[in-house]
Amino acid sequence: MVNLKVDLCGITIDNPIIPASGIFNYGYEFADYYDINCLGTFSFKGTTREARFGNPQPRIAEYDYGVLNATGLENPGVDTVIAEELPKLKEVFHKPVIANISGFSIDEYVEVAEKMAAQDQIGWLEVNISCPNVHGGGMAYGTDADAAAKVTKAVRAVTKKPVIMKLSPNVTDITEIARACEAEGADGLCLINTLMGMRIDLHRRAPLLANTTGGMSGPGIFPLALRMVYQTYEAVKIPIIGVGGISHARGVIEMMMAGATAVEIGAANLVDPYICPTIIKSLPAVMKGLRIEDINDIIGAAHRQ
Amino acid sequence: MVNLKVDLCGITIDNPIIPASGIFNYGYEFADYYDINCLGTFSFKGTTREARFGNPQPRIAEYDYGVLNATGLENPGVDTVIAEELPKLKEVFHKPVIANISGFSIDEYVEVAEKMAAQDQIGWLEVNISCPNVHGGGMAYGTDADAAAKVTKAVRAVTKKPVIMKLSPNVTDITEIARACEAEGADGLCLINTLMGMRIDLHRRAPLLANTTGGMSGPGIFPLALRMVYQTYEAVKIPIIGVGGISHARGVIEMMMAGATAVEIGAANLVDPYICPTIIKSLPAVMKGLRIEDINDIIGAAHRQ
Amino acid sequence: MQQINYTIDSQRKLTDEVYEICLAGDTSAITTPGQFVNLRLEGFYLRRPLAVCDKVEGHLVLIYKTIGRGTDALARMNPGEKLDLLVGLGNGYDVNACGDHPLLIGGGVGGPSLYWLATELLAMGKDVTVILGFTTKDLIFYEDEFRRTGAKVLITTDDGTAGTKGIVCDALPEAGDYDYIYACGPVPMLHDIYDSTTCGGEYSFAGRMGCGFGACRGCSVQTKNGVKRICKEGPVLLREEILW
Amino acid sequence: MQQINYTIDSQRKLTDEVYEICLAGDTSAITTPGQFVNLRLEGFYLRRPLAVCDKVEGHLVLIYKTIGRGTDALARMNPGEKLDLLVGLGNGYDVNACGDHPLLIGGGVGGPSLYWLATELLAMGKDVTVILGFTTKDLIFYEDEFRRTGAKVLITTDDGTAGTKGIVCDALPEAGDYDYIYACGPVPMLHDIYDSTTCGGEYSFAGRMGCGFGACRGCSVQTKNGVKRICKEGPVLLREEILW
Ligand SMILES: Cc1cc2nc3c(=O)[nH]c(=O)nc-3n(C[C@H](O)[C@H](O)[C@H](O)COP(=O)(O)OP(=O)(O)OC[C@H]3O[C@@H](n4cnc5c(N)ncnc54)[C@H](O)[C@@H]3O)c2cc1C
Ligand SMILES: Cc1cc2nc3c(=O)[nH]c(=O)nc-3n(C[C@H](O)[C@H](O)[C@H](O)COP(=O)(O)OP(=O)(O)OC[C@H]3O[C@@H](n4cnc5c(N)ncnc54)[C@H](O)[C@@H]3O)c2cc1C
Ligand SMILES: Cc1cc2nc3c(=O)[nH]c(=O)nc-3n(C[C@H](O)[C@H](O)[C@H](O)COP(=O)(O)O)c2cc1C
Ligand SMILES: Cc1cc2nc3c(=O)[nH]c(=O)nc-3n(C[C@H](O)[C@H](O)[C@H](O)COP(=O)(O)O)c2cc1C
Ligand code: FES
Ligand code: FES
Repeated sequence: MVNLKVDLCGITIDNPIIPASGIFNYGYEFADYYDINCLGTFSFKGTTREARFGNPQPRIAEYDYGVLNATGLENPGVDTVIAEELPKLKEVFHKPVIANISGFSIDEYVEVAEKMAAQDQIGWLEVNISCPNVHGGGMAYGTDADAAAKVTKAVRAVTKKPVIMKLSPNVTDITEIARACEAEGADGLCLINTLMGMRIDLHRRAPLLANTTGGMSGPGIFPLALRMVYQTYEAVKIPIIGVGGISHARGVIEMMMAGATAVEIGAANLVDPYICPTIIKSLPAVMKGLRIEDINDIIGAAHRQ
Repeated sequence: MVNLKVDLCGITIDNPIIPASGIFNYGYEFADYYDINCLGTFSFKGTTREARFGNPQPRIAEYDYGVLNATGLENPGVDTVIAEELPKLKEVFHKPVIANISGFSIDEYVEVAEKMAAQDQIGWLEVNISCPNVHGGGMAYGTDADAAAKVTKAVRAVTKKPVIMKLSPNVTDITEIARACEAEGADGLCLINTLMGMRIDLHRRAPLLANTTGGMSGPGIFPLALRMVYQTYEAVKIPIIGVGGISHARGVIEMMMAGATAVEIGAANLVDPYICPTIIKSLPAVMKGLRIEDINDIIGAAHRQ
Repeated sequence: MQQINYTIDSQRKLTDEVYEICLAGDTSAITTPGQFVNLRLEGFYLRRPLAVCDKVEGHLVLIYKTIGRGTDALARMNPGEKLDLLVGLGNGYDVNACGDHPLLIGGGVGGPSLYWLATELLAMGKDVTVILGFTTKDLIFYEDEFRRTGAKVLITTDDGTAGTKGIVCDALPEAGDYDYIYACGPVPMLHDIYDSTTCGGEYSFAGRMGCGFGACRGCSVQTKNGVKRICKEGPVLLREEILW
Repeated sequence: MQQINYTIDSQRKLTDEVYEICLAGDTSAITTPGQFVNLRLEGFYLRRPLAVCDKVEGHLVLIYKTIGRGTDALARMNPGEKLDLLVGLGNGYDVNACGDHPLLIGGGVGGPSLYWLATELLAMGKDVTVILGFTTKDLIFYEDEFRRTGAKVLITTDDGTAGTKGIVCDALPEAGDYDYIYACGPVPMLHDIYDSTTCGGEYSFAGRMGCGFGACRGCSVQTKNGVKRICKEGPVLLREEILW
């Protein structure tokens, strides 16, 4: 038997497969398809202080190799998530879950973090400083090392639970942001969020998305995400969750060889709701084919030559 | 009959289809497949002062939706290009051509630009400040607005021919670099160069490319290139050549609606050597289907709503 | 909600751009008229949503218009080929909400989503009237199929080449008495029906989907009862909750 | 250089991982043994290069090993299906360079690139010896085909289960007189031949390709005569120009 267990910032998870924030809602929809307790854990939809509708419609577009979304952090607000969503989640998921949080000010990040961290069900805080689809918040914190450091420091101060900073790929040097987060006490990093892209409707001669631009995800961004994880692994000591375009077991292994301790899977869940259990089931055979006994052995393996 | 002619920095080209630098060598290989005079023009392989072998092998990798290259600016050096390649090119191509030039110092850019600009065959200088595969030059100039401005200014000073700055997508804000180039007298911009990515060989547990990272191109990067062209169109007044992931007439039109005056086509030529003439032939019908009479009418059309 | 592989039984061209596709496979997860399926096409990243037109045990009928590259590719598929569908998506129409005189109104490819509904309502003994709107005579489809159910069928065409000249609402006077409306079609048509009528009803909306099963919040809209996902709490909204 | 659509005539499994594929189509652009083709596979971005094993007017034979997802996909293709090939790529072997006693050495799937060469040299009246190296008996292929040309064929296996035990160079003593070498196989094998022999020769190299027709400089290598593109000035290099 191969070993799939990994340690994610002090909490052992059964396998490194984690549905990414924003494509898994609060888990129940997938619980209709399969027992979601097979997952390492999952990251729920980004939560802000107040309820948000997000961006106007249309907010989904497509390219040949993935999706563009401009959802804009639709969520019912932290209090409702705690009062309504978490209790429902408890019925179908019995492991610690990742709370993905976002904000438009440092105060907001802090307040949401504090409230979320107080919930037993929450294992980790994943602090999204990289949403390309909201203005005046989100990515603004993720494209500037000082701002990223400030958010990290402020969130760090209000919780002992692991703080994972989710970084944006829309930057000149992701390692600079990564180092700034590590220096302020981040326990882990998650990268990448979506890449800013767009599509145009040829008939209407206008952007397809009401928000003009949207975040690209899916297999088209995989080599970019892989490169950023690889570079960041050399720049920091804290664990990295690798995310971006993964859709099969080989992609998981490639991302872990680049330096990821675990991986998140986003867009692929939209087109194949069973993608995560499928990957979990196929990992042992793929690992055996590559002579991998313990998945921990390959974390960062591509750096060792 | 639809009109395909566009004005690229003062020179009218028969159509906006331009094979990109680095995948068209000096044109003769394609002249074996078809009469390359059907092209608007083309951009030849990046030229430096001295001959360069480029990076060690392997320097090509693949992802599902494109190629990664770490060629590293292999070229015979500017003097040999002028003495040997341009005379051969003259026999098969009778239009002004784009000289793509690169350097590891401002002096080098200037020297190569001056020599190239003195050649009658050269219509435009395309100054590559965005090669992600060389160290200490290339992209270092393209990820910093001051450095980009300095290169532009220096090259501008030595020629009256149109100077087109080729920008890197590996930046937080491409419009900042674009504005810096425009301010120093660039006549046009070309974007994007390749996105830095990587792949890992799962069996060897090591990067596939000897250079570790390589530049991603091909259809996977199209929505990103489109977004950058769209944003840059709003930031500058000079014409833009749009490049990145185009492989059909619809992509040409989408890129032009985003703001491109002409487009370059890179990776697609590697897999289908006839891609450019195929697109040129299919453009009129696709345009008619979209009620476009004159291709100039759609340049930047997506901004007009 | 379930993922099922179907086999194409047949494809039939109904008009220049509209096709009927019949599929064989497990239909047990499809419970309510007005639900939709989300189908995967080779070479396209996102699935394509289509309303269920009809279902009988083990057989499914969909009707689609070729408006883009995905539906074009679907039209080129042949009997015997497989299709991967997510089925049982969306809330569907509530057949118990109407009185004895339901009025069903469909515009273009919105019509088919009412077909199974019509047969269900008729089976319940209701007196069903259907208005189907088209741009012109040549683009009419499924008129006979609807007539054969036993419903009263009214046709409108924009140019008057068949039925009542005008839009669907222009046929309202001929519809006789009705106590409830089930409508599916383009948003301007739905809005028009809303404005031209006063009785209660259910309106089915389309919209761009990410997942189609409630996970991505790509399709959300504002309603008087808060945010609803078109794919999950919709596509059918109650008249009283719609915010235009 | 030309782009041609071929039809698959047949596929045949030669060993566990090696397949022979026969194609029908215009072969006029394929001029020289040792040239290669670059084939496009649905679902893969770059083309895959394969050496020409044999060509007769209108028919082409390729031999490939399934080492990855592309070659796996090729192995699943069926007779009648189409393949888009760029043909006539690379310089090929110079049949006029050798004396009367050419020695051909192939390792693994390097062997096939020598097959057409052997038939050409034999047709020119030369006395052809071929050494084919394999890891073990079960992985031997094309031994009979080579024998049927009339060439003298020597086999080596790493484990001695067939022919001479060892690597290809271990069969050199049995090869008799030879005045020129044509070799194709993995780089360590080529290097070994280079070190173990002194006569002139041509060595065919493989390498990762972008385009396969000289446009991208993805495949360039340094030689004593300057930079050469494996796909254009290669894949065959002269012994005297090789830089290891
Ligand atoms: C719940 C629901 C039910 C539907 N039922 C039917 C039906 O029964 N018959 C029918 O002909 N059409 C129906 N549609 C519309 C149908 O989904 C689109 O016409 C189809 O997806 C277009 O795909 P394409 O690849 O041809 O077009 P493209 O324009 O190439 O599609 C690109 C993307 O846009 C989406 N898209 C394009 N047009 C629409 C649209 N009008 N609505 C939603 N998404 C769109 C596609 O799904 C895809 O993600 C329905 C839509 C929804 C949301
Ligand atoms: C001039 C030339 C002639 C060749 N002739 C033959 C032949 O006759 N028979 C045969 O079995 N093989 C031959 N090869 C090797 C063959 O091209 C590769 O085995 C094949 O491309 C692997 O594709 P894949 O998708 O299965 O593997 P993957 O590993 O999935 O391929 C990924 C990428 O790497 C490239 N690649 C992988 N391995 C190699 C390799 N060893 N050499 C070059 N590129 C590689 C692929 O082309 C592709 O671009 C030749 C290579 C070259 C350059
Ligand atoms: C529809 C959608 C919504 C998303 N919402 C969030 C979010 O709320 N918070 C967040 O941190 N990331 C969000 N993301 C980004 C994903 O978590 C992930 O980082 C990204 O999609 C790249 O992974 P992928 O290529 O596997 O999809 C969202 C992505 C998509 C497609
Ligand atoms: C093999 C290869 C070599 C390249 N060499 C150069 C170069 O020398 N100079 C340059 O400015 N861009 C170079 N590029 C970048 C392309 O010109 C183009 O900007 C990029 O590939 C994106 O376009 P595409 O997606 O159509 O390929 C190269 C790209 C490839 C794939
Ligand atoms: S389409 Fe994903 S929630 Fe509706
Ligand atoms: S593979 Fe492109 S030049 Fe050789």
